[in-house]
Amino acid sequence: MRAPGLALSLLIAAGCVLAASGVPGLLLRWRSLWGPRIAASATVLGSLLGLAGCALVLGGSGAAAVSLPSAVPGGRLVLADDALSGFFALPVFVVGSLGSLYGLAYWPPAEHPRNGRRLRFCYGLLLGSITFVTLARDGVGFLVAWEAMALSGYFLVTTDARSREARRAGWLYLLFSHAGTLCLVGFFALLASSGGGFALHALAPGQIGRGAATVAFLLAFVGFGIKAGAMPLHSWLPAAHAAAPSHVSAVMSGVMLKAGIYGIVRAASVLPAPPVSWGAFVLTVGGCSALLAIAFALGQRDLKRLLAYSSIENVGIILLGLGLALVGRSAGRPDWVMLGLAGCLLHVWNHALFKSLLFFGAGSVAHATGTRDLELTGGLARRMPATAGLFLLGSVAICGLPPLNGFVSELFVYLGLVRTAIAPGPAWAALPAPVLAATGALAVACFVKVFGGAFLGTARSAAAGEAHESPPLMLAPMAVLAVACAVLGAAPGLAAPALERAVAVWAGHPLPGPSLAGLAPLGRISTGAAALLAATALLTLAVLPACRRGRRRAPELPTWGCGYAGGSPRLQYTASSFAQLVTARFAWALRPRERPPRLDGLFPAPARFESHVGDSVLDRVLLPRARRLRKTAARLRIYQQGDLQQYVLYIVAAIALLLLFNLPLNWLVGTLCGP
Amino acid sequence: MPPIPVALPLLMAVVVFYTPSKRWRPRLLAATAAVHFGVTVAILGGVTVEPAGAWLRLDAPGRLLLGVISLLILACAVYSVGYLRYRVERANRRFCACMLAALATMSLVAYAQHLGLLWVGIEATTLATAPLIYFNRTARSIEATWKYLIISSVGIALALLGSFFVAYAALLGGGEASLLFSGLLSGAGALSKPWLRAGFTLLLVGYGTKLGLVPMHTWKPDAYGEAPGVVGSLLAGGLTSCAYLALLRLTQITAAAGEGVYANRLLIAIGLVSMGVSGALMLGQRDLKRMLAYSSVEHMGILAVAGGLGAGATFAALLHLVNNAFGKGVMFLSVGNIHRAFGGKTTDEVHGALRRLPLSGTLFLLGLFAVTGSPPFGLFVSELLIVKATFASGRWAVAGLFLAFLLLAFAGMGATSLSALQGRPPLSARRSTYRDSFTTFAPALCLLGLVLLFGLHLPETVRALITDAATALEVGR
Amino acid sequence: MWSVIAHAAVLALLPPLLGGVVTKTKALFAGRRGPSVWQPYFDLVKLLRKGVALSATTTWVFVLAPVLAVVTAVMAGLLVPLGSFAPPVAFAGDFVLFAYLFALGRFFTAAAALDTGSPFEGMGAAREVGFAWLTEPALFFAFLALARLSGSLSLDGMLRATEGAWLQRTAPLVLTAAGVLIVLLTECSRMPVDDPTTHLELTMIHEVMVLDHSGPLLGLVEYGAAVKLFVLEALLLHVMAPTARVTGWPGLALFLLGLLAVAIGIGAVESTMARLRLLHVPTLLIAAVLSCGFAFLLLSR
Amino acid sequence: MISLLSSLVAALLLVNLVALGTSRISTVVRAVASQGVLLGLLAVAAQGRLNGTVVALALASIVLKGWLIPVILFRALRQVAIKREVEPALGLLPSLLLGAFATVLAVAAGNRLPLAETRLAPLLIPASLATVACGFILITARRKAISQVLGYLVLENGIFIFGLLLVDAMPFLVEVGVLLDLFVGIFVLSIIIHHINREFSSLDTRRLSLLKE
Repeated sequence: MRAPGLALSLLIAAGCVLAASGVPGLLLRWRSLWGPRIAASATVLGSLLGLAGCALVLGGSGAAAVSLPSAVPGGRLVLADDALSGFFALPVFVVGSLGSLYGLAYWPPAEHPRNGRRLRFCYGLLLGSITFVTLARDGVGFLVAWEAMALSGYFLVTTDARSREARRAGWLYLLFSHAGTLCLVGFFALLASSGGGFALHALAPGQIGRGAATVAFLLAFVGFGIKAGAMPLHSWLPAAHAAAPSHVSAVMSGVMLKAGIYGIVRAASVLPAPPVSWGAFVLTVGGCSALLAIAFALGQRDLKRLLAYSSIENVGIILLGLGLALVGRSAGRPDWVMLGLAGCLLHVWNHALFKSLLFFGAGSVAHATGTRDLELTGGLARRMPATAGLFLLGSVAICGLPPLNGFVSELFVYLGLVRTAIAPGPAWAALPAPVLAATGALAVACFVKVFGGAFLGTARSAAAGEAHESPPLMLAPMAVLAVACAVLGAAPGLAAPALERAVAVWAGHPLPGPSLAGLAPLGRISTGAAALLAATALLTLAVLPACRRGRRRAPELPTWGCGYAGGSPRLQYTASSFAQLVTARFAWALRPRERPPRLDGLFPAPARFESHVGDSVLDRVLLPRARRLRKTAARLRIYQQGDLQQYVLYIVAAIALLLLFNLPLNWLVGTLCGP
Repeated sequence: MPPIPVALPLLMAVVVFYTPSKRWRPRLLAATAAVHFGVTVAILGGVTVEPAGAWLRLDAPGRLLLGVISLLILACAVYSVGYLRYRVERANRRFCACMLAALATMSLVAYAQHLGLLWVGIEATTLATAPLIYFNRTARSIEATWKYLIISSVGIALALLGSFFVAYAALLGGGEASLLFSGLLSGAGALSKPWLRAGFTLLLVGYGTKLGLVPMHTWKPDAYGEAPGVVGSLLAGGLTSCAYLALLRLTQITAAAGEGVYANRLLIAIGLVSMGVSGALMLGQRDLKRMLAYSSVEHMGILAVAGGLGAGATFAALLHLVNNAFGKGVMFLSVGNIHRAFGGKTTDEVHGALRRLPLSGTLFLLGLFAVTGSPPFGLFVSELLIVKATFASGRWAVAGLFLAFLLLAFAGMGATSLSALQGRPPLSARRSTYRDSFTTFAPALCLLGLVLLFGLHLPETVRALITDAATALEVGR
Repeated sequence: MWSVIAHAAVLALLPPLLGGVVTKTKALFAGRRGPSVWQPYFDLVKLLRKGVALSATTTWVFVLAPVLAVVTAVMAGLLVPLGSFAPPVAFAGDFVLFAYLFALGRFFTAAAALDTGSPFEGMGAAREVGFAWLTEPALFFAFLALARLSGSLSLDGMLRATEGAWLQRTAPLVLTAAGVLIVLLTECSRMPVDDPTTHLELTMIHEVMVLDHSGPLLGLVEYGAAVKLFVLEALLLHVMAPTARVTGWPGLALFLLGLLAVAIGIGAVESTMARLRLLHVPTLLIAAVLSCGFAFLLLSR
Repeated sequence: MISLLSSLVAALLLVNLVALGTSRISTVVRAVASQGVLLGLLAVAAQGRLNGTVVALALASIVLKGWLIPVILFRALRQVAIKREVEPALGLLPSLLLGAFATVLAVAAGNRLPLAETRLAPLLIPASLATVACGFILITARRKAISQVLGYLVLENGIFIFGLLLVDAMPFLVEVGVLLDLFVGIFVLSIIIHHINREFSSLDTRRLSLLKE
């Protein structure tokens, strides 16, 4: 059978083409239009190859593997494909190619002379390295691809190297990313020290001790969770996404974060016999991420920071699915595993689709108005209707509302959680369900705020007033993504076979018990979506004539201001005040910095009220710790003030310490370092 | 009759010293280094047979060390040609002669099979490199040289005392008190334990001074900071490797005498302390060269830990030795160029190096990722193997601290380097005359290429070289 | 077959009546005669005949919102059983669809409010979405409790399981019913959360969101609200008073009577209670969440 | 024989204390020089017989330490034109006491250590340790750069004493190498001292603290 080899070679070729897509542009002059064109066409070509490969893999052609000698003695660089890899590789190709097309119009060489070529080179490198992350099956190769991804991401975040904000965001990203890589080094080293080589294959139950397995799992969860942006580890994410160009943010949020998810999923499948505590841990982290992140999102003014926080929320939902699957695996319940992991995986796809759609939309807004501040936009729906419509669809999808794709994956997770509730025995595993519900409601609030603040009402600034619709080259990718969201939402049955294969790979064997279609009402979802659309269409057609007539009769009718005639755009309910009712409830977590106005006397002078929601973990926990560490480190310097006699005394002291006290020291170090 | 790799550079050092032409001396230096490298390749390739003297013999570890030094110094020599062209105002007679002398003495260390001879060689490297640090003839460089000489001499003196202790331990053991490694190894069982322990401790402190282990590291930032970049790479890549090999040999003997646990604990403890302190001192460090010096201290700590992990980690340790030598070479050579271009080496003067020097700046950036152990560079592989060995030997706390200190070092180096690389270069820097030329750029590029290659795929010859050395050093452990 | 038709007919025709009954009850409590219980039907007919006045700032979102309000409410209505009759549509997880359909309607209603660019409507929208994030978890805790009770994954099964469970599982069901009642009052913007009859825009929630809707659009909004009330009442009735014991058409009749009773009860609540301060509403909702959650914990022992 | 040995050792230790106790640098140089000569004699006495190596070693030591190095140091002294160590880091008397204490400690320790034979070791090992300690005290207690060179010399002498125990083990070549290294080291150091004096117009190491964290 040739098919498996074919799929793998297609995927490898795709990775190489993507990684090299930016290289020709480096050789051309920055002004030439051919650099971007070549890069984009190469990206599209590579993506088509990759899509073909994914189609084969997800279509069920058996897995294949190739290997080269690696730098580690006895180790080999192994590349292999299975349904799980294919599943996570697919978004790379979809979002990547669309993003490069979008970038043609969004980042033209004429406007960005200095960094365009570097941007395109790193963009291609990012896509290629993520492809290889999904294919690598040994520690060294995986980490190489991983770091290539991380570093190209760093250079993409600092594309605008002149802005201090971008540099700061980039450094934060780099530091977090390196911490994650070190955790992964520990993870793979631990696996290798107990499992033999660095090969990344499922370990036998007896192969690794319980304690070692737990440490390995935690290392992997932290290392990958930093990249995925799970809640306490997320601090790098908002700044980075805000600083990067929008199509890059789309890829980072839609695809790069998913590499972290892939890592956690893969690690969970490699480690044998997970205790139930792992699942509980993942469920807890997922629930906290989802709920708190969406609350943070509500507090944001910057459109892209808001979308970044909503990415953290979606990662939380994905983790809920994974945690459920882990619980199911340790409880021996195939239906939980199926529903949980299917929800997790499908939400990975869905989030890739609608989040990149939303980031493209945010890019268009920034492109048209020159600002990302929701307090300065408004009324864009009439100036850029196509963008508004697509953005609205994305918002509905990301809120998990029917009939779009977000609903399907969340439904899977809900079903799994409720199944734990109806199973005999303690039902603690079902507790995330209400949390997920609250998250969904908050997501509605959040995206009503976003859509309303950006596109509805009247323009709050002159720039928003003169906004222009984006060129077709920016609209077309958004349209494609929107269609994909609709299709996945209306016909989830299409994804079912791929999901089942991926789940089988994760579990190590095809799951017993009913199939996904047997567990979740896929058909009913389709019919429901059809009914919803049909009814809406009919009713709309029914009222449309009356509305037409009304418009014709009074084209310039103002909004009814409840008797107050002198309406001004500044009178509108702003995005922040829209969210205030909720953010006030979450003040304990958001810690908004507020400067209340001073109002005194009968006729107080004009006053201003300021409120800003930063990242609590970064501002309240990490930065103070970092400052204290620096202060403590600086205290060491006083011991090195250039006095030679003192230096010689250090040597004497060292001898004295090591020689005279060598027995107690020996004992001390012995207790510290082991035999 | 001393072997060619020792004799040739020594001879040429004298020749160069008496060469009148200022333009020819660097060329002679480069030529000699090239010939030395050729000879080394021939020896490693087994083309020429070595005289198997008792005291001067090239065993497997020596072969590895000789190869590393020869290649590194070749790069430094080629670089010096371009570098000295920019420093015409300086007399380069001593510089060139001492470079060759250093090459000779380091080769001697690679050949030495006798504890005393080893000591002589290492002390000689100290003396040969001191004038190099003094190249700039400024007050600061004098001070650096002075501290380097005094501290290293004191440390080295202690190493001599330690060697005597070991010899006395052998004497006490009843065997004839030979200081040949082979003899010590074979008669290790009979060595008197207390004297051996004391001797090992003194040798650890003594050679640790050359390595720059905390708290004997104090000379390092001063010397590396004031010496020209090329000298820094010579010290951080070559000298430390010699001292580390000496330390490994003694650890092997101590372990063979049944004191392995003691030696390992000492090495791990002092290694971790070095990593932690150097990482802390790198935080907020504003001087690029001093930062590199502390990074060197950190890597010496890594090597010490690896040496203390016992058998199994020796391969990783030697691989790390090789990678560190070349990686530090890249860093110091490129920072030398940056120093030339900006007329300064602190983050107050250096901004936007990537824009002022696209080539050297990029090299420095990649070198930064290389020495901080990021994939796909060689140091990543060796550190991965070291962590694996740490876990395998059940030292979980050590592994945790190890990784934490690596992160600390990255935080320090990254903040400093990036603030120097990014941003807008100051006006003075844009006016300065320095431009990247082939001779000042190519050597660093080649070294970086090697580090990258060793990370992706270790060539069979190199692997054999390291494996043989490792097996030879693990006899009796 | 007949059951489906009956279900559809009841769902389509009955809802306005409940609103009328509530108004009538309040009038009687106030000692007035009040409008006839059929008044809502007359209003709907009148509104549908009127023309539409559209503000110049509004877009198509403004038109879409009332439509979706009706569609989502009706579709949700197709998922709840009426009396002994099984709902036309029932499948595993339909309760999620039930909740999310209302969320969809809420999304567009709030968006339409922002679409007008009026300060008051934005305020109302903010309150609507700002309270919903507490009603949703309450509702889902209720669903969890019912699912735990019934072992079923569809609304139909869940709501029928209360049958007979009242005897041994009284406490959880009382708690659940209380929670669902609060959810109903909030979702349908009734006292003590919201006063549908007030004329002070600053204090309204739902009514202020639709200030700008007129004619058929307003009619759709009103009808959608009525259907929503009907559906949630049906849910509540199932939880607190299982009527499925009486099977067949009598059961349906009995159930409808029960609905009227609930409507009267709501009227009574509205006329006896004062509206809470907006700041205290979340406390009430948290109480709902806690009671449903506690019910679930009691059951999951 | 033993009496000769012990008297030599006693002289050595006395010289240590002299070096510690005086502030006049030229005196210290003379002390170190005499120590070199004593070492040469000690080498012969320790062996108790006259074979080629021992004589050569003794001669080398006497010539180098007793003559060449002092000459170099005196030249350096003349160049930098300083006479005495004013205000040392640790006063003369304290450092003297410290040296004496170190000597006593070394002797005490010497009796505890396991020793190969009872003829030389009980004398030489304490002497060597004491001298090393005095060297360290000299380096760390004095402020003038040249005093540190002298301290380093004393340190070396101490180690040399220990080396006398292992003349058979230590091949002559190595011994000569050690001495050569020492000589070159002192040579380079004296040059640096000259430069320090030129740059800093003083030999006070307190001035040498431009380089610090």
